[in-house]
Amino acid sequence: MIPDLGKYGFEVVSAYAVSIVLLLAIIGLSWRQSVKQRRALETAEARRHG
Amino acid sequence: MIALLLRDLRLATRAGGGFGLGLVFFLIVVVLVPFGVGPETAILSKIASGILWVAALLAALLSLDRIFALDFEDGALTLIATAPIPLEAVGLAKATAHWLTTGLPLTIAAPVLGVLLQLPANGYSFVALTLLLGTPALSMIGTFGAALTVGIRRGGLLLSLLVLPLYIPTLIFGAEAARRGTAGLDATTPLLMLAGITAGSIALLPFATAAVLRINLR
Amino acid sequence: MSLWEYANPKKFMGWTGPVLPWAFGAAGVCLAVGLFWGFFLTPDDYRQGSTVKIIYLHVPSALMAINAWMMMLVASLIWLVRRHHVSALAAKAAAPVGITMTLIALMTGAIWGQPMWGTYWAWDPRLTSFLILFLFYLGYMALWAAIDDPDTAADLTSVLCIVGSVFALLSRYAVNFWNQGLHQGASLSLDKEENVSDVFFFPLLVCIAGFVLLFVALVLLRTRTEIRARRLRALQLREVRT
Amino acid sequence: MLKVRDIAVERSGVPVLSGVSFDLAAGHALILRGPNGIGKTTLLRTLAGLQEPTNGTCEFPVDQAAYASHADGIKTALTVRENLSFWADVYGNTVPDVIWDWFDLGDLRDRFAGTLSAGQKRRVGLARLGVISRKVLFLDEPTVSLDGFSVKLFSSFMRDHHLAHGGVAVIATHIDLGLGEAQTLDLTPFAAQDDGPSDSDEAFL
Repeated sequence: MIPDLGKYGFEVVSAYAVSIVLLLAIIGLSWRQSVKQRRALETAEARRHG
Repeated sequence: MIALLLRDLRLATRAGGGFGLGLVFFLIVVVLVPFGVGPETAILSKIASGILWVAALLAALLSLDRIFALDFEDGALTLIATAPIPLEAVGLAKATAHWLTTGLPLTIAAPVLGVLLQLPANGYSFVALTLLLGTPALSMIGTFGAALTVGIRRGGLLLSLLVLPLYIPTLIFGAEAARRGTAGLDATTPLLMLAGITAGSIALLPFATAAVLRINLR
Repeated sequence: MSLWEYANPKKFMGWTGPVLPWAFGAAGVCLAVGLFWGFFLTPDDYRQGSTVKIIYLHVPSALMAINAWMMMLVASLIWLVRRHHVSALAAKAAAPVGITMTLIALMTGAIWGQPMWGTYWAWDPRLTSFLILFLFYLGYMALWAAIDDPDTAADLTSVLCIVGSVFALLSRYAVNFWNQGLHQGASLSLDKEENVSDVFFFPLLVCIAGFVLLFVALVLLRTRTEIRARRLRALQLREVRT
Repeated sequence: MLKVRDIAVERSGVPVLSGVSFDLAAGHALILRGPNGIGKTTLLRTLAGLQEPTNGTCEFPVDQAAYASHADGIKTALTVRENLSFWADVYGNTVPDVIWDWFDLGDLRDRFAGTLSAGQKRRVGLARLGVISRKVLFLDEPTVSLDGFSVKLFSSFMRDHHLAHGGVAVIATHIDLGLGEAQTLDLTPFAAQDDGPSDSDEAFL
């Protein structure tokens, strides 16, 4: 099933690898920031109501 | 507006006014290049006009954050904003002052220093012409960038980062026109584009500068 | 209730909450299908061999890099004209996603060009204009970070985005003028029939859909984070004042 | 000459004052009182047109207005004469000779502003008001770092050469300026209610 990538197999794989790493980085970063911000807001709101 | 321009020129030529800043930096860069690239005439003469343009651009970039920062710190900018001069005219006056103290001297110094870079004979006129057409755009775009970052502490580096991409069209067309002129090719298209960008910047950027000054003086 | 009502922060948080997982899900599916289809099921190109498979990353990311800046431009205009906080925050949120897309386009372009050009970077005009776009993104994000007051920051970055767009366009043509260029012809063009052949075409469309959905999902997520940050700041300011 | 109706102002997004109203007939001055941070500077900057009020109106001949604060914008690399003639040119006037004795700057005329003391520099800043001869003045702490003698100079200038000629002035200061007949306005009652978030934060709460 794995297609024989011929002479430029390395190029194709490295391009995919780099792209996927960058995509995961931006998704991960955005997700982490979202969680951190949500938690900070919840504590602030809890303090305000509490 | 003229009063502001004359005041800025007088301030720049006074002690510590920063008049020679751009020129000295330009000299340093032009002198350093042969040490870095090597003295072979063939290489130097080929890249001479490009080096002169890049050095002129960096020299202009260097003296941008002085344009508004000094007036902002001692409150003069606020008083000028409440004076009967429109902020657009203030932007134009500041850009003209920067051009007269930095752009014009560079345009005159560039051919002189071209000798150090083995600039070919017909290159002198083209380097001077392209710089004459291009440096006003550098000053006007730079003034917009300076107004953008006037309220920011240590905004100098940020100013360079913001202005660098805005300078690229002027650099490409300016250096290309100079290179073609030096090589004797027909340089009218890049020259026209260069002049077009400069005209567009001078016509439109004062309004952006004024808007940004108003925001920063809020 | 006009469309602008939906841009009010509280309502925005409301309707984007449920939409978010669906957006990420759809993006994931499209990307998986598109990339799998493109990577495994398409034949090699007779000229470029297997490197043509990089098209499924390079073209969508390049498209998104440009469209992200245009979205930021529209959001900046909306902020300046209608003072809508969500559009300013959406522009701020889109910048990191845009810069990532630009990076992907740059890297995949360089890797794809390497076999033909012999080097990774041959100052090809289109790749160079993405390098310039990268600088614009960097400056835009740096300006946001350098200013404390959110409204002033939104105003200044909006003006920078508008002025920057004009110069980005100028750079695009200046770069073409400056170097004739070795870039492959347009893979996707509506007028010219010189389109990439069908077998490559459909997976490419799926990949593009995947990238667009991913962009939308990420911007929604990041905008929600920015709104929460602004809300936290407003609460803290109020606490300080009472 | 100066009518202010129900002005509300904010400082970097936070409401500071609201509902401020007052009238000033020609020839009168208004002293703004109130603790530091109440919004005196913000109100003066809004009246001078440097920022938009969040609501309310103020009517006065805009081309007759001028603003001055303790940051007097005097350039140290220029002489006193050059500084003042710059402001004269900007406002389309010439430096009246009488200005030198009004602010006792006669012998400092050609000294570089950098060599002046803080008090002398402030006097040059105030002399600017005389040079630009504007009818409506918004002054923010004009007498800061001024010695008693200079304060008297400034008060006599205000009384005899500004107010006497139908000028108007809104001054934020703690020092008694000796302008006996000036009205005073304590801004404390106009402080924005504490829980009122600014309209920009409002959207997020």
